[in-house]
Formats: sequence, structure tokens, C-alpha cells
Amino acid sequence: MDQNGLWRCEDAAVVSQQKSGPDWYRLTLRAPAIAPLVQAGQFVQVRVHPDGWIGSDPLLRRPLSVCTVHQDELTLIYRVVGRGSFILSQRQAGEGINLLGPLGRPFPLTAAEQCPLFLVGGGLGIPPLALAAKQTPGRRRTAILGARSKSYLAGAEEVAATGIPVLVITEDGSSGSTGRVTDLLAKHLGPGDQVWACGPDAMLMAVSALCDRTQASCWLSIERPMACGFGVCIGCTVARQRGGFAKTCVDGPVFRSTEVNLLG
Amino acid sequence: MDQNGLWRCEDAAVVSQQKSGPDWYRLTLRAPAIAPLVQAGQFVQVRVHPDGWIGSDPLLRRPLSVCTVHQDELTLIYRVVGRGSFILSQRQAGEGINLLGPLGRPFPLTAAEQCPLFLVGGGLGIPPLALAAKQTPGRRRTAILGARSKSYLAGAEEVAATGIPVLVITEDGSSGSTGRVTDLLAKHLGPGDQVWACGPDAMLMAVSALCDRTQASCWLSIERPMACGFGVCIGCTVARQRGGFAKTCVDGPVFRSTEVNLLG
Amino acid sequence: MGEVDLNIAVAGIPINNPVWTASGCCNYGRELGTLYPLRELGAIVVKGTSLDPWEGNPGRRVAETPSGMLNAIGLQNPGVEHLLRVELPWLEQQGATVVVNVVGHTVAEYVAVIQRLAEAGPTSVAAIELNISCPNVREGGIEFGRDPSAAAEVTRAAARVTPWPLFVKLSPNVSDIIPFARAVAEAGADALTLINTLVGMDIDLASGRPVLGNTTGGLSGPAILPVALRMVWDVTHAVRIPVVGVGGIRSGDDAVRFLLAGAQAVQVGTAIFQDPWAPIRIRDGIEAYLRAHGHRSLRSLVDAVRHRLDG
Amino acid sequence: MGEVDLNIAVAGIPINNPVWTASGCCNYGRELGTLYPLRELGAIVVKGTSLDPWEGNPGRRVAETPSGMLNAIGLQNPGVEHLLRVELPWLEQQGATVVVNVVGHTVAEYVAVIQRLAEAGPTSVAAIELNISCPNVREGGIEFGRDPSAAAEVTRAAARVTPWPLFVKLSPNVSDIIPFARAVAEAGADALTLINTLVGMDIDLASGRPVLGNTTGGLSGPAILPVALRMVWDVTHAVRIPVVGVGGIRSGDDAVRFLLAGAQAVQVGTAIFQDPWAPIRIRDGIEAYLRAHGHRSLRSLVDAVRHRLDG
Ligand SMILES: Cc1cc2nc3c(=O)[nH]c(=O)nc-3n(C[C@H](O)[C@H](O)[C@H](O)COP(=O)(O)OP(=O)(O)OC[C@H]3O[C@@H](n4cnc5c(N)ncnc54)[C@H](O)[C@@H]3O)c2cc1C
Ligand SMILES: Cc1cc2nc3c(=O)[nH]c(=O)nc-3n(C[C@H](O)[C@H](O)[C@H](O)COP(=O)(O)OP(=O)(O)OC[C@H]3O[C@@H](n4cnc5c(N)ncnc54)[C@H](O)[C@@H]3O)c2cc1C
Ligand SMILES: Cc1cc2nc3c(=O)[nH]c(=O)nc-3n(C[C@H](O)[C@H](O)[C@H](O)COP(=O)(O)O)c2cc1C
Ligand SMILES: Cc1cc2nc3c(=O)[nH]c(=O)nc-3n(C[C@H](O)[C@H](O)[C@H](O)COP(=O)(O)O)c2cc1C
Ligand code: FES
Ligand code: FES
Repeated sequence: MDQNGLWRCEDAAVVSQQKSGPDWYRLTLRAPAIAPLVQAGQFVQVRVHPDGWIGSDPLLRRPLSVCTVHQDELTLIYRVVGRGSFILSQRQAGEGINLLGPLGRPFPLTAAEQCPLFLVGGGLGIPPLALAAKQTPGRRRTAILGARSKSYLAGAEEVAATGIPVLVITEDGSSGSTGRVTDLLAKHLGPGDQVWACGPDAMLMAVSALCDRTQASCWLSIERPMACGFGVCIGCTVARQRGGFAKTCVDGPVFRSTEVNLLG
Repeated sequence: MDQNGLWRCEDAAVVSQQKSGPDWYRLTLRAPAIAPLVQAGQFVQVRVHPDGWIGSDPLLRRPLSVCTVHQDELTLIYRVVGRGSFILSQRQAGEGINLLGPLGRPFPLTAAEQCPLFLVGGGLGIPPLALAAKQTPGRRRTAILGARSKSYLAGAEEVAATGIPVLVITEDGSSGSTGRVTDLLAKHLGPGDQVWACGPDAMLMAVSALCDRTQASCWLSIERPMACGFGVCIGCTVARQRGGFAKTCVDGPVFRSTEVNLLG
Repeated sequence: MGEVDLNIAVAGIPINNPVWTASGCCNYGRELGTLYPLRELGAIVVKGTSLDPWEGNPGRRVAETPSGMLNAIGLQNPGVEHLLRVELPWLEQQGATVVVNVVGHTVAEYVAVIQRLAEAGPTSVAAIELNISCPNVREGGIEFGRDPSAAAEVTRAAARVTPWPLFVKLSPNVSDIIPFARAVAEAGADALTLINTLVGMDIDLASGRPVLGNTTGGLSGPAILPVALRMVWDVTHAVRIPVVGVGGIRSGDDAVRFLLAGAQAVQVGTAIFQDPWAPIRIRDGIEAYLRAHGHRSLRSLVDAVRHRLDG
Repeated sequence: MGEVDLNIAVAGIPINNPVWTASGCCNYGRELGTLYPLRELGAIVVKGTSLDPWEGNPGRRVAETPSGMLNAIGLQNPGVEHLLRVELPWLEQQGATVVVNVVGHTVAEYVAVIQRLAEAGPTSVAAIELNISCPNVREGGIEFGRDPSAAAEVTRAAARVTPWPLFVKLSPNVSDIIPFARAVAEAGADALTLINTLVGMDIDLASGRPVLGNTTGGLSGPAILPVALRMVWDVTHAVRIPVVGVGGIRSGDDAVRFLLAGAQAVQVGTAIFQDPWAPIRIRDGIEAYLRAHGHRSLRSLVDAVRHRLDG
């Protein structure tokens, strides 16, 4: 198979798989064709089945954001929410996992802006921010990470490991301050600042509204159910503010907040 | 779950799984609830998926005859022919495999007949004859086992291990004499003898015709695709000579040759 | 946490839980009865029963498909006299709630089965379920279930003679199921069961010929769940008589989807073949869902859905 | 062992292999084109194309089901002008064989799309495929595909204006597909594509509401293969025009089943989402089957099946 495109298909080898929280896992894969290409905010489409599995259920791949990249390895952090993620959590070191990727439009990494950059993540929105911190070395960054409680701060370690300042907030106060990421962001955000946010829709809408009020610019990484992940099915749409729909898999997952209407 | 019936459902543990021929495997399972109950000719309905697999494909269990029983362990010998048997072949020692069984009407083990008994098996019809030899200690038995060539004599070792005389025949002469089981059987069978045969339909029909000509009595173990394996779907039928259809899963798989019409 | 009350009356039949076994997937209950008491089932819908014994189809009868299976049993059954003489007395001993699925080639045959049952008056029978996916020999073999007026005719005739509530089981192989639901409701059906199997087939690669002896067969199992759920939804939004949902259900969550679509009970078929305890598991799964969602009873969920449908 | 010749002409279009990508599952080919040359595909059937751009449906558009998926894209597409200006010139450069899938709300809209294409006369276009599973706004939203006379009407109008062979893609959501096949064949269709998706739905357990923004969606993928295969079989036994099979195909063996049922080519849709190389794998699988069964060419298998159908 010819793979000269910008995205590849490869059987990645499981380097390690660890349960790292109540319901979330760290999965490191050796993926020499894909890992070096990944830009922060991009994702891979994961075939969750064992090697050689003959069967058609579950049918579709599962999209997971890349959390960190080290040479030819990449790490995914994911929560077990259904059968796909459950099956994935059963794969062990040495097994193969088929990936398509890297997919999607990354964060605006190349924009050489000088303003402060806030990386805001909630729950399973935190992992991609680790790569975002790593791939923006020239910028003044602060991470603001939230979850319902300490053990759900999946990926916070990876963000902290990049060395950037990290502010943590949990709903039950079990780590950092008590409250939600917007409570912290409101204290630090100033006009002209930039925010990259990843998390559930409700959080993204609150962050976006705060940015509007503060006159900060805002990018959102949006999750929508996907069938293909590479642009052919038009299944993963989000409404555009100017009308019509954008594909979150190729036009996103990262959008300027002013481009999209999460309720549309 | 209440399991007071004659058949049980249990998560058996894989004791060992070995590829033992070009396309066939020996699978030994610890199945304390089922193993002690098995009578020769009976089968188990095997859920081939890994433990906890969440998915609906393949949907149905796979019927496999029991080859040997040792205390709470049972051994299955099976050929990889499609996706179910392939998935089964990937299961490893320590994993769990869910079984229903023992199912089906066994060979007429309790009939205390004095005539010579020929156990005739072709290909994957050989394995259940090992248990048949073991469970008929008081009888004068001879096994006649055939396959296309030596490496396809799956289960012949288990039959030989029971200590009964074994005659082997292969189509290419790579083991024993050259030809088909009926060639050997014709040489030894006499009027009033008894034959228990298991193998492909074409072989069963040839054996049955030979028995008719020789005035020997004949029992056949018949394979039909099954949905349930325990009598509720009426999917596994074979035509009865007197009209209508019998279920191979509960009325069989072992039938008196005069009961059934394999072409019907 | 208190008990969740799973009792409900469907078309006047009181059942202790909403999970029934589907016709043709539990025979007459004897096999499942060796595993658990049949009283644990909301009801047991027995194999399609005809006036005289039916032999069924020759050749291969079942084949597996992706997340589903095809069957071409051909409604093999030993007939109504056998049911009355052998099966119903045993089922009565078990305390089972029995629904008799009735089949026939002509309206007169359907009627005769029900009349014979009515005459004998077995107390274990709680309802009649008309399987109208049978070839209508008088109309050149077109199914009763594929023509609304034929469906109405057989329903009307059955309603006239049945002393029990009448369920009509609809075929999904139609352009629009609503006219069928309306026609049989008007003709006197007390409740609807849907769906029966979709027509499908498989071809053998070696011979190039159909795998099943009957060429085509009925597709069942998880593969058809989305179609069944849509038809239940369509029908509950169009007619007022109770609906029993069936098609691909293999978990409590699957069953709850049908209840949320407006069904008052569900039937489990193909899932039994993989797991004979499936109906029990599904019942327990429904109970767990109700508890987690603050319902003290199944009635409370069913009423809430009805309210939404009416609103 | 010599080469197996996969060339075949379907309704007069010469194609170099029988595996096409299905409409709506390959967009306009750009994404797959980054992976392999589009000339490797027998043909590419582009996304349903309307006169003006269609926005598509709001809310959730896809959901997974057992061995299948539901989609409610709502035929989002940028319209025929965009196709002509942007997509077809690029497809022509790639040397792709293009089939344009056409959609409309009225007969006039279907006709206008084809006329506009005919006017521009792009050389990459090899055929038109009418998607008649669209709501017929003039008839109160009932699909063209659910009424044989409406299907015939739109086919007749399209046949009158198309300079290319006309394929009509039938809906499986009908009681009997044969009258549709006959009606559109008589109305001038050169070939038939079948099947489109089955109507299904899913319900969210937390909210109790439909998962898809559009309530119902189209069921595709392996789950529907047995239904598609049966409809292809029914139609090839009833009409003489060529049939292209589609529905759940994900391997060479699956594709061969359709060829054995009488199809002359196949389309691959949902399988692309799991494996974008699926069409290539399937083509190679067909070739391997032909070789193993002693066919020097696809034509030889297709002719053998035709002979059996005629016999
Ligand atoms: C671009 C992108 C990046 C993502 N990155 C991460 C990540 O880094 N870590 C992580 O834990 N999760 C991430 N998700 C969500 C993750 O894809 C889902 O949790 C996962 O697909 C659930 O699959 P399942 O089979 O376990 O659940 P099921 O609910 O059984 O899945 C059924 C179907 O719903 C889809 N689905 C379910 N939940 C979601 C969801 N939240 N978003 C999109 N589709 C969903 C599945 O893909 C599947 O098709 C991401 C999603 C997207 C779109
Ligand atoms: C009572 C009984 C005992 C058997 N004992 C043995 C044994 O000891 N060793 C052994 O190797 N095989 C045995 N078989 C055959 C074995 O069940 C099939 O080879 C197996 O089911 C194939 O499954 P698959 O998924 O690999 O093949 P697929 O072809 O992918 O299976 C598809 C479907 O066809 C059915 N099927 C396919 N081949 C057969 C067959 N020959 N008989 C019945 N159903 C079939 C499967 O169960 C499944 O439902 C037995 C069959 C029966 C009925
Ligand atoms: C093997 C088999 C036999 C069936 N026999 C009957 C029958 O006799 N009467 C009937 O109304 N439905 C019959 N059905 C249909 C089921 O009752 C049910 O409607 C259908 O299988 C869908 O449900 P499921 O997916 O849970 O199996 C049969 C189904 C199967 C699989
Ligand atoms: C996401 C999606 C979009 C589709 N869009 C169209 C379309 O625009 N026009 C059309 O005729 N069919 C459309 N279809 C139907 C497919 O072309 C095909 O007929 C159907 O999906 C069955 O094939 P499959 O199981 O291989 O996907 C679409 C299918 C899917 C899954
Ligand atoms: S997931 Fe298919 S286009 Fe985005
Ligand atoms: S396999 Fe179901 S009755 Fe025999």
C-alpha cells in the first residue's frame, strides 16, 4: 500500500498500557510512521480489536487525541466509557494496534504571537495540551486544568512534565483550588491574551464566553462522534456561525471560537 | 444462576492450547461442572470470544465434540475453518472460555452388546471416538481412522492412547494403508457387527451403505450448522427416513443410520 | 433502596416483568425450564402453532451473518393438538404465562387454531399472538403481513373468536408499517408485536448457490435492532394500542431503548442462542436502569413515555 | 498463472475493475486520492449532488450499531456548480471514472442537475446515478423511492435529458423491490444500483431521546449485507438490465457473493471508514477468487451467472 499522503496507516506496537486512574488508561504505542508527524491537537483513529480479529463489531475506529510524542512513540490517554474503549483497555504490551493518523487540524502552533497563551483543559480534554505545551516553546504559556476531583486529572502529569506553570482546580477541591476552570481563567485572562481550550462542550462554551467578555482570542478543540475521521462521511459536523456545517475531523477538531456554534 | 439441569454453563479456564497439525488445534480446558458429565458423542457450545468481549460478531457459539475427559478437564480438537475457530485458536492458557454443555444424545454407550464394535472416524470426525473408546471398556472395539494424509489425523493419538486396536488409512498413503475408511471397514466388518461412525456426510453415507450390505448395525454422528445447540431453534435438522425432521442437537448428533436420511 | 416493581398489564394481561421470550426461540420452554423456573419470564411465546403439524423446510436452515443470523425453519411445529395435549399442561405446571403464536395458510386455518384453543380453554394461556408473516396460499403466496387489507382480514376473523387478548405480530418487510398497525388495530387487535425478521439471504462461495435450503431466510439478532426500534417508535407515535418490541435485544440497555420508544414489554429471541439466561439478565438490567433513574416501578417509566407520546 | 482480466462494461461504461466507492462514503475522492491513485477504483460515485448547495442536518449525524452504523447526513453537498468548477476538473486530472449521484426534491430539480452537467459536458463523468431515496416535496415528503410510479416518473424525466448511461439507486425500505426495478427499467434506466440504507434509529439512554438530530437515519454496513444480497438476487431474477450491488461489503468474498447473485459490479461504502484501502483489498480479493475458481476474467464469471439466471 502506497502511503505518501499526509496521514498514514500503521500497526503500532503496544509499548505499555497502564490503568492510571479510576477509569482512565495511559497507552504508549510505537508508531514510527505516525508519531513524528503529530502536531498538538491532532488525533489518531484507533482500531480497538486484537490483531487479526475477524468480526465486524464494533465496526468503527475510535478517535483519540495524541497526548505526548517521544521519538517514534506516542502516548494516548483515554477513559473507558463504552465497549470500544473497554476493548482497547484489554490490549497488552507487545500486541499490535492499527492506527490511522495523524488526523485533523492542529492548534495554531505556527502563529508566532507574543501574547500570553492559556492552555485550558477539562477532564479528558487535558491530554492534548501536553503536546501543545511541548510544541510552543517560544511562547508564554500557563496551563489551567480542571476535573471533578484529583484522580480524574488525566494527563495533568504530562502537562506538568513540559515545565510550564500549571494551575489546577477541582470541583471537590481534592487538588488545587475548588471550582471550575473558568473560575481560574477569569482571574488571569486579560484583553489580547490567547486561549486554547479542550474539554466538554459546556466548558468550551463557558471559556468562549469568558474570552469574548475579556476580548481574548480563543481556539476550541471540539469532539463529535465520527464515522471515518478523515473527511469522507460528513458525519462529524459542528454548525458554523456563518451558516452551514464544518467537519470536525478535517476542518477541526481545533476551531477559532468565532467560527463555530456549539449549540447549532 | 441456577444450574440444576443436565447441562451447565461455565467459564472454563484454558489449560493448554497447541497447534497440532497444519490447521488443527488441541485445546484443553478446566471445566469442573461440565467435564465429569460428558458422554462420548456429546458436544459443547463454545463462546469463542475473549473474556468480557463486548460485541455481537461472531454472534453464535460454535459446537465442538469432546475428545477426551480427564477428571475436571476436557480436550477439544478442532480445525480452523472460519472466523469462529480462528478466534478460538488465539485464546491462550489462563484465559476463560465460556461453555454450554454437555449437549446432545451420545453414542449408545449403555447397550451391553457383545458384538464387535467398529469406531470409524474421518478427519475431524476422529476426536469423539477417543471418548467412545474410553467409555466402552467392556466391548471388543477396533478403530478405523482415515484422513487425506498423515498430518490430518487429528485425534488419532488420543484414540490410540485408549489402548484399543487402531487401523489407519490415508488417501495419499502417508500413514497406514492407502484409501478410505470404507476400504478398511469392508475387510473387517461382518454381519451383526456394530459401527459407530463420525465424519463428513459423504463418508457417513458410504459407511451406512456398507453396513446395510453387510447387515451390521450402524450409528452415525451427524454435524449440522446450529444456532442454539440445545433444542430451541429447530435449525439443525436432518431428515428422518419416516418423514419430518429431527434436531441434530438434542435428538442427535448420534442417530441410528436407519433413522435419518442425510440427503433429505 | 426499595424493590423496583416490574409488574405491568399489557392489553389486560398481568405480567410480572416485561421480558418475554420470542416465538421460535424458546420452543415450548422445556429446555430453558431446566435452567431456571419459567415463572421468571414475563411470558413465554411458544413456537408458531398451526392446525395440523408442519414439517418445516428441507436443507440448511440457519446461517450466521454479521451480528445476526438467518433462519428458514419453515415454521416446523407439531400442531395445536400436540400443544394442548403435551405442552400446555406442562407449562401450566410450571406456572408459566403463555402466549400462543398462531400461524396459518388461510384465514380459516388461523381461526381454527384459535377456536380449538378456546374450546379446550387451557388456563395457562394468557394471549394469542398472530404471526401474519405466513404465505397466504389463497392469495398466491403473498404474506398476510405484506398487504394491510389481508392483515386486517385475518385480524378481524381472529378477534371474533379469541377469548384471550389478541396480539398481532407485524412484518418489517414493508414500505410503511403505520398503515398495517392502523389496519390491524381497527380490525380488533388488542396489542402489536413488532418486529418479525427481515428477509435476507446468503450465498455459498464454493457452490455459487444460496446457503439456505429455502433460498431466503429471516434475519434476526443485534443487526436488526435499529430497524426494530425505528418501527416501534413509528407505531407508538401513530396508534394507541400497546406495543411489544422485539428485534436484536440482548441487554437491559437494549430493552430500555424499546421501552423509551414506547413499548410496554419486549421479547428476546436470538440472544437466547448465545446465552439461555439472556431474558433473566435483561430483566435484571431493566430493573437496574429503573433504579438508577429514580423509577420505583416499570409503570412509572411506561407512563412517562406515554405522556411524552401524547404530549 | 496469468493475469485475471477484471475489465467489464456495465451499461456501456467500460471499467477496469468491478469495485466502486459508494456515494457519500468517499466524498469527491480527494481524501482517498492521498492514499492511492483513484484510477485503482473501478469508478468513484461522488456524494449526492443537488442543484443548489444543501446544508445537511443539524445535531448528531452518525451512530454506531451492531455491525453497522446509522447516518443522517441529510445529503449535505455544495451543489452541482461546485462539482463542475472544483471537483470534476481535479477528478479528471486523476484519471478517475466518475459516476455522479444526483439528488433533488422535485423531478425538475433532478432534471436540472443532469441538464447542467450535460451542458458542461465534463469528460470524467461516465454515468449518472439517481438517488431516489429523497423526500419528494411535491408529494408531501414521501420518498420517490417508496412509490413505483414516482420512481418511474423521475427516471423517465432523467433518461430524457442524460447523455450518459442512467443508473437508478433503489431504496430497500419497500415491501417488494421488484415492481420498482421493473418500473424504472421500463422508464429508461440503463442499470440499477441497490441498495441504499435501511431506515433505523437509536435512542439515548440518558435523555430518552433519539440519538440522531434527524430522529431516524440510514443503516449501513455489514449488518445489512444479507438484505442487500437478497434484493440483488430478487432483482437479477426479475429484470435484464445490469445491477450494481452495494450494502455491507467489506471483503473480496462479500463482493463475490453479489457477483454470484447476478451483480456486474459492487460499491463499497461504510467499509471505507474502518479501512480506506478496503476497495483495493476487495478488488484483489475478487481477483484471487476468480483465479482460484479457474476464471480468466470477471466476464467469464458474470456470463456464467447470467447463463444460470437465464436458464
Ligand atoms: C477528535 C477527538 C479526540 C478525542 N480524544 C480523546 C482522548 O484523548 N481521550 C479520551 O478519553 N477520549 C477522547 N475522545 C472521545 C473518544 O473518542 C470516545 O470516548 C470513544 O470513542 C468512546 O468509544 P467507546 O466505544 O468506548 O464508547 P461508546 O459509547 O460505546 O461508543 C459508541 C460510539 O460513540 C462514539 N462516541 C462515544 N463517545 C464519544 C465522544 N465523547 N466523542 C466522540 N465520539 C464518541 C464512539 O466513537 C462510537 O462510534 C476524542 C474524541 C474525538 C472526536
Ligand atoms: C455436533 C458438532 C460437533 C462438532 N465437532 C467438531 C470437532 O470436534 N472438531 C471440529 O473441528 N469441528 C467440529 N464441528 C464443526 C465445527 O462446529 C465448525 O467447524 C465450526 O463451527 C466452524 O466455525 P467457524 O466460525 O470457524 O467457521 P464459519 O464457516 O465462519 O462459521 C460460520 C457458521 O457456520 C457454522 N459452521 C461452519 N462449518 C460447520 C460445520 N462443519 N458444522 C456445523 N456448523 C458449521 C458455524 O457454527 C457458524 O455458525 C462440529 C459440529 C457439530 C454440529
Ligand atoms: C430460529 C427462529 C425461529 C423463529 N420462529 C418464529 C415463529 O415461529 N413465529 C414468529 O412469530 N416468529 C418467529 N421468529 C421471529 C422471532 O420471534 C423474532 O421476532 C425475531 O427473531 C427478532 O427478534 P430477535 O432478534 O430477538 O431474534 C423466529 C426467529 C428465529 C431466529
Ligand atoms: C455516511 C453515508 C452517506 C451516504 N450518502 C449517500 C448519498 O449521498 N447518496 C446515496 O445514494 N447514498 C448515500 N449513502 C448510501 C451508500 O452509498 C450505500 O448505499 C449504503 O451505505 C450501503 O452500503 P455500505 O453498507 O457499503 O455502506 C450514504 C451512506 C453513508 C454511510
Ligand atoms: S468523521 Fe467522517 S467526515 Fe469527519
Ligand atoms: S441447534 Fe437449535 S434446535 Fe438444534
